[in-house]
Amino acid sequence: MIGQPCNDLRPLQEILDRYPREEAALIQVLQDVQRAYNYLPSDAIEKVAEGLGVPLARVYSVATFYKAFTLTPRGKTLVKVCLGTACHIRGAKQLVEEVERVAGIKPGETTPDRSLTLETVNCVGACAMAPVVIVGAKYHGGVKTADIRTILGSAASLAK
Amino acid sequence: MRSGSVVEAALRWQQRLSEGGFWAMVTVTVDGRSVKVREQAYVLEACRLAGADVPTLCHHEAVEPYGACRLCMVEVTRPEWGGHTRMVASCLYPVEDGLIVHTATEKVLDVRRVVIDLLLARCPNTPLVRQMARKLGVEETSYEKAAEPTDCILCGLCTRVCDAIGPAAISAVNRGIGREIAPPFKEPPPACIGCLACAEICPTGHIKYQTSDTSRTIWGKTFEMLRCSRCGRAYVTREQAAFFERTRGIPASYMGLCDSCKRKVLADTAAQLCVTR
Amino acid sequence: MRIDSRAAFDAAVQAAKEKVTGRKRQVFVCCGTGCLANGSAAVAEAFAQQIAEKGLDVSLGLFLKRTGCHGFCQRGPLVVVQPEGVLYTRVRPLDVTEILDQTVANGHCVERLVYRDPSTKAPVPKYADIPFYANQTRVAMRNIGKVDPADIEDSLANGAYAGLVRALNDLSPDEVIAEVERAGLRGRGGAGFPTARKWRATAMAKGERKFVICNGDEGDPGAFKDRSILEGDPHSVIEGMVIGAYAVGAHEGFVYVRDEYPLAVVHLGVAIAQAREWGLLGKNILGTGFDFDIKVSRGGGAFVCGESSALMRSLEGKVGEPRAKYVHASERGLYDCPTVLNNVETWSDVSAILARGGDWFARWGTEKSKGTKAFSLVGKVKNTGLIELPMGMTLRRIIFDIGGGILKDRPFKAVQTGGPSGGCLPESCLDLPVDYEQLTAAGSMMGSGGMIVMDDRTCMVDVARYFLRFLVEESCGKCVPCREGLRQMLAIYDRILEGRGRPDDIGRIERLARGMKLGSLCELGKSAPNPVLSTLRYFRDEYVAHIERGECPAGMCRALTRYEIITEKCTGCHLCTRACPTGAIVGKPKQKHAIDQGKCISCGACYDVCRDDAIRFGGRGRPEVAAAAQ
Amino acid sequence: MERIFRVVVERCIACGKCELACAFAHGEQGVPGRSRIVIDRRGPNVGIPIVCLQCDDAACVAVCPVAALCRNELTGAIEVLAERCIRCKMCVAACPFGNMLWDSAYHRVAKCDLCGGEPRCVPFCPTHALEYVPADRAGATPEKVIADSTL
Repeated sequence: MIGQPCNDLRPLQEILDRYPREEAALIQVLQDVQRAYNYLPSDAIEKVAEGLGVPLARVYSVATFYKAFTLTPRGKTLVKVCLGTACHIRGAKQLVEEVERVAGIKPGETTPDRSLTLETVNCVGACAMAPVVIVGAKYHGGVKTADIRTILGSAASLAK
Repeated sequence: MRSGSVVEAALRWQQRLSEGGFWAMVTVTVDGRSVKVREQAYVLEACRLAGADVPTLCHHEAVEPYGACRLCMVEVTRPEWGGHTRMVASCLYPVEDGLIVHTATEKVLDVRRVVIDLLLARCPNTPLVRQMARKLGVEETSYEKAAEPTDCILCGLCTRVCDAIGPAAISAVNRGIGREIAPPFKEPPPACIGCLACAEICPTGHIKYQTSDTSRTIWGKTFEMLRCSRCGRAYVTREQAAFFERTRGIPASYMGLCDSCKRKVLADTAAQLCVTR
Repeated sequence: MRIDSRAAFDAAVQAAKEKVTGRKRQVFVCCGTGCLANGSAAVAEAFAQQIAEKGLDVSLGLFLKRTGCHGFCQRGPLVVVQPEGVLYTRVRPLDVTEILDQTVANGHCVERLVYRDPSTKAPVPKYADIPFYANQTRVAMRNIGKVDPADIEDSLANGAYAGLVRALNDLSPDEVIAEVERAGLRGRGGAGFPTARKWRATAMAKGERKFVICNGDEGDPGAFKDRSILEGDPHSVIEGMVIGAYAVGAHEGFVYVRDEYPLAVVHLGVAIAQAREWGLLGKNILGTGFDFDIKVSRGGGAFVCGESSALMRSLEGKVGEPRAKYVHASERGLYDCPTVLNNVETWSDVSAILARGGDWFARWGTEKSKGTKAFSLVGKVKNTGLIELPMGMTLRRIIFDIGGGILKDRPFKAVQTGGPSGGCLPESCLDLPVDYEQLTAAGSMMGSGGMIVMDDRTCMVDVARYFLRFLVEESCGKCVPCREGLRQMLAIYDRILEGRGRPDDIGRIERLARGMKLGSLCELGKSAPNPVLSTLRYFRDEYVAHIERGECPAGMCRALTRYEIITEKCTGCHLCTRACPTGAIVGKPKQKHAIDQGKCISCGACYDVCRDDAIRFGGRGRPEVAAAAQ
Repeated sequence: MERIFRVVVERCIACGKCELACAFAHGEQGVPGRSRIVIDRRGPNVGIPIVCLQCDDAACVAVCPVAALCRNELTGAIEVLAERCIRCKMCVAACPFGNMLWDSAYHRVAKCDLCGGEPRCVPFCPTHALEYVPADRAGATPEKVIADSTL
């Protein structure tokens, strides 16, 4: 079964009440659901389809198309390594490999203890400070391979 | 009406309707032959009327043109463009009066060869793709064959026809090379009514199903059939009949018997009315 | 405070100006995403705290202002002190007291915090003298770094909405379009379609419900000018959209902002609310009876949604799949109604054009490309950041005068413009004036203004692959040439960069590129081959080196590159050992070092730190050759 | 001139020639399709021909989700636009008289479309049970029609 139910739809109802019942609100609603639950629970997706009067298959299609949405819970801390052009030619690839080595996960995966998720993103618009790594809401610029361990800090149960 | 080919019959019928003044007509020149075609038509219909052989994969009269397979590309131009031509998808490009269409220039054939070559790499074992490739002169794909070959060419006909009928039970999921056709969460789709339109419209027969007079299974969902109360034969599922009753206002009483039993009832009525016998 | 007439507007502007003149001394702290990342929030906090403690705001008339991104992010956090006009770089909270005592209190300059010219190392205290800013002409970014985005009065004091007042009161919709036409404004999103022609088509299109859209998707990696405008001066965009709506007769507008720009969404939301409150947006704008409102729509994270028809699908809550544009959006766009869609920078230019007149804007630029263009100058260049220049300035001047030349003075190799739809231009194109026609002729594209500078340590074949991998991830997957073509093109490149290239690969790439360029449904697919074709056109020798000799001239392709230490030149400074991530360098300080080929992953970190040129790299040759040699 | 397809049940001798004519008229390369006219046989030489009544408010046209059944204004018949039909078989289920058939040989729905204005079954009917007469004489009694028939 792809996706996970969350069995607590109260927050979802509050989100739905804020939007008109039309397909145009779909992506904004899913954004709020992603922020509230840190992923898109399967039962929430069904409720959104009902709430907005959009076929479930179309909501599922939107949920899997856009990169902002995930169907499985993400880690408490989200680490994003920017792979924009400026960051790429300043060695972002090595940073991704270092995080893989240190946290033991590949891009798109979450550590077993669900403390950290690694993702790559294709440019966050801070190119003047390439290469950029974002840990949670904190942006880090000009990151070197050696800094990764310090940046991740307590966020992850780091492989020693 | 001896229909040489099904397509021709349909088009001649639409053409006759348009000559009847229902639609305004425009003149389009296809490969030197000028044809009159209704104003709302797309260039593909003009090509067909002019007898030009334009290949298509994701086109079907039942649904809106989609423009995904790019096989129907043609070159269009206008006298006032001074020789400049534009490469467009004929299934989507609206006809204009005085439009000049070339359906088999070297540039057009080259694009079609690249497209069918790419599809051959994706679906190396699909008969329809191999046959179309051979027709365009591509025997073997010049690219890397897919690790797990599939018959699905992602033409979207199945999802579009399902949307057109109404249930909208399946859709294209993921983005880019991970794109595939699937029901929500890859589970049996709750909205599916089992009408098999998706399997019927699929050009490569990729969507599998089983059906009998008792039950029908598709997308991993099993349906109970609506059986004739006399002879037990069935054509549609219960969900399908209920759906059409709800959306198209066809009373369930019309669907109680199969067609041959209904003809018998009609014959009985006619027999009672018969004057001399 | 609601403005419902021209007189009320003038009064409001007057009041706003008085408030500003009252501030004899001002401290501007940059709070754009870049500087925030470097900790400018803490710096602003420290300033606020100390100003309050020392009561400086009363005694000195001092005012602290959080502004948008000055564009010089790499040197952030940036602080500007007015009226002296001094720019301080890399300011930390503990420097605040010194700045307050020295510069604010008695006008002395804090030497160590001042910008130093990268080549001459001479201090350049004045904001206006720094070459990075001196050569710029800012139109779309006129208020960025000067106004507080969260305070509408600050924008009003700097001339905001003057263009709107003129448009609504003095000009008819056609005259507004004529003004934009006189300015010669063309779309700043990348294609350069004449804005006036687009507006006129929408104005004439039938349909009473029309839309105006601002495209803030800016998916091009390496471009962040839209972010800076949306974060730093949202009112210029709002004003532009209201003017556009008036010109085409639309009453509903959307700003589509990227999912990766959360701060822009916040600042835009605040600005829209204030604009409504002040009667500059929403019902009965400025008392002229014209209604127009704007909704902010957050993108879902898809580069393809930068394409106009995909963006409209996304606004409709659908999957971002482009539609064939055989019928233009000006006739059937959002919800099949006539729609005008322009880029953030274009809207910001519109508000300046209406305020200062079309001729004022047309003074800059070349014969066909008028006005100024914002670029994000990034990559291997000393001064990275946001610059806005008149069209027609040469690439050489941009990179070397404004950009301060190549990092560590390495040799220049290429500059990439236009993002994944653009191309890489070599040294021979450096004297090209930058405008739509010249860049397209050279095989690249203006695009959204990303300008990524590359030095000799960048492998052009790897750059082409980088864009292919980006596009494979971002392609919507609808049409065959793009979805399947990109996958196969990437497979060929992966082979080449592992030394398994075949002689006919270049021919196959060119044929596939032509098929994609002609066959794809939307601009993403049609322009996807541009990076490939431009690197093939200008750097074909690198492809030949990879394919035939299994060698990467830039030494960046790990599978093909072998690093060795030249023992006679090695001074034993031990720098390389520390830089090596896998501990592959053997040797004690002051002794000759050597690389253990077993552990070496050819990442090149040692080569980058070695100051004595004691490390060299060479091709490993094609795998079968290398295997035979072992 | 509007013509009506008239069935005079009394004359039918259930010889089945009309069924054969219809099957081959709608077949290709000699492979017969399914006959759109079906004789309900009730004893030797007694049959009732059942064929589509081309209803004005047709259930088949109403149920078709893709408008593949359209009335041909010239012949008055409802025709199947095979290009458009998605074979969901709803029309087969919905036709109250069972005159919408499933032709498994050609894997398509089959219905009487009056052969585009020249019904093939009429010339083969030995007893003129099937006629395609001008609309104004459709009501005439059978004998009168035979007297001045121009067939």
